[in-house]
Amino acid sequence: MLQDMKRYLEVVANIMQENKDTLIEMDQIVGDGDLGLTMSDGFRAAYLAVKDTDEQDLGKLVYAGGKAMASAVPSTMGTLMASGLMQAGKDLRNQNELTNENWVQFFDSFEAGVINRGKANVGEKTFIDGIDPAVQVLKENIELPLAQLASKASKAARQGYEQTATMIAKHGRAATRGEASRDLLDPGAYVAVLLFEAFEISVKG
Amino acid sequence: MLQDMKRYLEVVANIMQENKDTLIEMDQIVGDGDLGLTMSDGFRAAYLAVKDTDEQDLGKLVYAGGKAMASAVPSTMGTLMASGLMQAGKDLRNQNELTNENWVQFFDSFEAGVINRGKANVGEKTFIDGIDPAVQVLKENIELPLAQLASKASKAARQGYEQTATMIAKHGRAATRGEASRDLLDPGAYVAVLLFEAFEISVKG
Amino acid sequence: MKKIINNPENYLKEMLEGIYIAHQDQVTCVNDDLQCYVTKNKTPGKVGISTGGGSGHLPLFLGYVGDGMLDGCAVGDVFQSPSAEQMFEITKDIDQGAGVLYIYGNYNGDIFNFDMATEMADFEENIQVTTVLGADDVASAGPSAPGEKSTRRGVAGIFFVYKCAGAAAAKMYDLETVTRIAQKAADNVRTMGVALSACVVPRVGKAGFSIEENEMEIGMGIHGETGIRRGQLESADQITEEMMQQILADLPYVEGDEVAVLVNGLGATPLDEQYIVTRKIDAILKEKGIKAYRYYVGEYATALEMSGVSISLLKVDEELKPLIDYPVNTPFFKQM
Amino acid sequence: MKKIINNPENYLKEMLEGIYIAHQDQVTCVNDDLQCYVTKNKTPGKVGISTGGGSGHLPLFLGYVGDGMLDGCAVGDVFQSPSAEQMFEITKDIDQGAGVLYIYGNYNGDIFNFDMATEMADFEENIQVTTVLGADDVASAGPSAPGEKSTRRGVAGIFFVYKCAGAAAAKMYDLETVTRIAQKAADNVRTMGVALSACVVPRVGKAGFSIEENEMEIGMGIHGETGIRRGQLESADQITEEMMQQILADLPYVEGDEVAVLVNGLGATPLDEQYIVTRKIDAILKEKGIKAYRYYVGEYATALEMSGVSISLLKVDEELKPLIDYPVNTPFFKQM
Ligand SMILES: Nc1ncnc2c1ncn2[C@@H]1O[C@H](COP(=O)(O)OP(=O)(O)O)[C@@H](O)[C@H]1O
Ligand SMILES: Nc1ncnc2c1ncn2[C@@H]1O[C@H](COP(=O)(O)OP(=O)(O)O)[C@@H](O)[C@H]1O
Ligand SMILES: [Mg+2]
Ligand SMILES: [Mg+2]
Ligand SMILES: [Mg+2]
Ligand SMILES: [Mg+2]
Repeated sequence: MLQDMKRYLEVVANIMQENKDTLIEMDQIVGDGDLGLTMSDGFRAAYLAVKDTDEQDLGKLVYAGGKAMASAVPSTMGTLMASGLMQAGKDLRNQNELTNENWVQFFDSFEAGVINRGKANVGEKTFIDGIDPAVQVLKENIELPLAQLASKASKAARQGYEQTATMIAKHGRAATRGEASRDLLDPGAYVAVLLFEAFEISVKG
Repeated sequence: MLQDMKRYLEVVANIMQENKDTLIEMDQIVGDGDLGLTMSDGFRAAYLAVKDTDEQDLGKLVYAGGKAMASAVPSTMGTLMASGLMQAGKDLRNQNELTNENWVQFFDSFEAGVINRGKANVGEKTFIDGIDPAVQVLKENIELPLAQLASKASKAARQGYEQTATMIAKHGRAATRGEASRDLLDPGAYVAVLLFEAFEISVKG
Repeated sequence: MKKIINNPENYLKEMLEGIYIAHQDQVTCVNDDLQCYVTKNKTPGKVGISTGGGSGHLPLFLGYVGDGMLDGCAVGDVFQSPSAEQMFEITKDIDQGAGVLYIYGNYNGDIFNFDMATEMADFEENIQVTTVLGADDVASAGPSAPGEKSTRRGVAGIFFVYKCAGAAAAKMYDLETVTRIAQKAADNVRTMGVALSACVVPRVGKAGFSIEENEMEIGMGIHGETGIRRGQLESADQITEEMMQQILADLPYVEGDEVAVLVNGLGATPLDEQYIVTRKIDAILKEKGIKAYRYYVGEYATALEMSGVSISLLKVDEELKPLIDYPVNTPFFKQM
Repeated sequence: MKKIINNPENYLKEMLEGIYIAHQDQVTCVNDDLQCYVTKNKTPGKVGISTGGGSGHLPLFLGYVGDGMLDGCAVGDVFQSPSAEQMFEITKDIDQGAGVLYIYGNYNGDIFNFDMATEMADFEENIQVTTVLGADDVASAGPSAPGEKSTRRGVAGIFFVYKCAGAAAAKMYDLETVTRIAQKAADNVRTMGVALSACVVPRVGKAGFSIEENEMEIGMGIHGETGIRRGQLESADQITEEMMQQILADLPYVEGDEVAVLVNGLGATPLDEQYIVTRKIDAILKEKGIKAYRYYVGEYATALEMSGVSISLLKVDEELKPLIDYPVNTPFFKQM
């Protein structure tokens, strides 16, 4: 049911809205403080672009959400998240159900899209360090009931996020802090945590 | 003795220096707060210009002090005080003693110089309201011993100054406040008070 | 006091040294007195125009010395008049044989000193000098009765007086005509400002007044003089509406008029906000049927690091329009 | 937050409307999208130059669109990149048949979007696009190893890249040459700044950081990014000395070099202080035997109402000098 993807994007939009101030504060420590605004506006735009569509192709639906997000919030994370959605959309072309396989594909492609645009590797204190462990867990546990799968992935994302407090930033504004960036948690990785918390909530029913 | 005029200008310079902050604060209420700086710098410049001169003409000596003040502090009150000194200098040309008559002439001409440049009348809440009553007292009591004369004039200047709290400002920045200026004491009139306090001190010996 | 300065006593001297270094191709000083600022470009037979006033308002006043505008500027210490002797030295330097016009703001200190300088120029050098005062601040006093001297302060609107007079002089009009045109511009310009924060005179070291975080003062002068209303900070549109109402009613500017508009930042207010104000001005003018002939937006007359803006309207006619359009090239202001 | 604005959500739209109103003779937008800002003046066969970036830095970036400089600018929201689609729309509009050069600051968001736009221009329209990044902030990172991408932020020094590339395009050089010259300017410019106070993004409503009353931060970025040293506020001469030391050592600039100098105010710092800094720069250059070819002083790249200044040096040679001297006429910057 494509309804599930719409519902997921709605929960994401809401959770970003709820965490707006947290993201602003986290980003103010390392960057310019815009992350709360871009994530809540951007995922809201993605959701609004698909909310009322009759589109039956899962891929096209997700791609449309990504394009809307790209235009709405062309910031670093905005463009990266848009690139993630657009890549997922391309790879889910011609699908019209949300099987476990397609959910795993969604997050796997999302990560690939972000890496393609941003060229960051695991361990460089970015969003990738939040999403990558979760995607591994999804792939390894694809046979589990969806709610369990989501909750396992969500835990992995949070652990990945917590690991960022041991890394040196190599990308974006935080990178200019060098060694001084080490003790800080990465706000982009926290966005990955929120994406999987939303996944957990949306599949719980 | 021209020494007496040098001494007077020295006491004036010192008293303006001591009252610098008071004048700044008073002027900040009605104007721009520069009065403390201009009066202490200006009368200092006047004193320094005459301090070591061999000039024996009282008028030329006072005039030189006025010109120095005009160049040093060309603010409203700076230029007015300079105009006062310069007029006094013109009118004391060829004198070389400080008799009671010459002291009275000094302050009378000083007032005339200020009025000529600034065109203010008595009762318009300016320096004139401080100096004018004192000059009247000087003229009426010219036969008194100098110390007594100075102390009487000083009291009159202070009374005149206190009267400014009942007047509406017609000149300068304070004038733009209209009726709202009424309850305030005029800082320029306070400068007149200081000029006569300095007179009292300097003739006391 | 949060300033990038050295000893406050050297503020003026060091600032002027910086200016002469950066713009040595265009300006110089008279008799090694840094405060006597003049253009290097003289034109025999041209009316000389001089201004003067306290520092702390850059690009006012000296910034308008250059081709198509002024010939000299006597530079005072922060918020203080320059001296009569300095004005006189400049007058001698810039007299190009056709007399000199003084254009400056309506402040006691400046008047007293320019009056002294006029006497000196007459007596000592026989140079003909005329005077036009900038007295455009609608907030500072009511309009003066006919024949009476204005008690209004001069603020940013003096830019338009310089602009028109400067172009008239560049076109080689005579002293009488240049003076008449300057007076016409002065008579047809009105300004109103709003301040959001105070400024600090370097030698004083602390602000002479304060404005609360949620407050503004409509009509505050560029030295922090009291305005007409202190109140809660309002929206850009509301503030603009209030200022425009007062300006438009004063001349008054009426339907069918054409105006040149100056939106001026007081120092700390970003250009962004000045353009938000511009947008609203344009809407108000359209509504009233007044045509905006040209917009100038930016910092033209500041008050150190004060935040706020002012709006000036100059009513233009067929005589003033080509003067407004005339090119200018000074180190601080250029028009092509 | 003390700003003259309306609803913060409308900040960008209203600011841009004000700009288009005031400068309608020179600039317009593409497809009714206010954020796609282009010059009205096209020259067939000329290389098109586009820039883009977040707002909050006026006159950067859009202020350099006009004769002798840039052809277009994609305008992002405050401190945010514009979108790839907007860049692409501008690219199509300003391509005058000789290809398009993108010059913008070294920020992730901008890079990601300009990269997307480059792909679109290639695939969809077959327009040849080249890119030169401004990465002049010495304080933001060490120099990059040969062949490695710079991790330095782009700040005010990009003005010189625009200036040289803009003049080269106006002289009708081809895309390869204009790109080479832009890269040469980018390679030869270094900047360092100091901040004395914070700034507030309108939609955020409070400062993202604070600087104590007696403090300064050397090397702070124009979005408030951490600099290299926070410390007690020092004198103008000391601050200038420290910044110049770091700049001069970096390229390095050596005896016999000629440099163009940009002294830039960050928004709230009066011009007076910028000239006090200029004076000290000149003394240091003289001492080192480096010749100041030309000074630019004023607000060229701001950070909303931040107070502070930056210094940029461009090493010039016989190829760059006439490009620096080339006239410019944009609504925000003019050179004669
Ligand atoms: N190349 C990259 N790949 C993946 N994530 C990145 C990359 N660069 C930055 N990020 C993420 O982006 C976050 C900051 O996003 P955002 O606030 O939009 O950037 P900025 O405002 O600094 O342009 C960082 O916390 C980091 O997780
Ligand atoms: N025309 C005038 N004649 C005499 N005194 C005047 C006149 N105008 C102003 N003053 C005096 O000058 C004082 C202010 O002097 P000052 O601070 O130098 O002026 P400002 O800074 O406003 O130019 C007033 O308090 C008033 O007493
Ligand atoms: Mg950010
Ligand atoms: Mg005063
Ligand atoms: Mg400024
Ligand atoms: Mg500014």
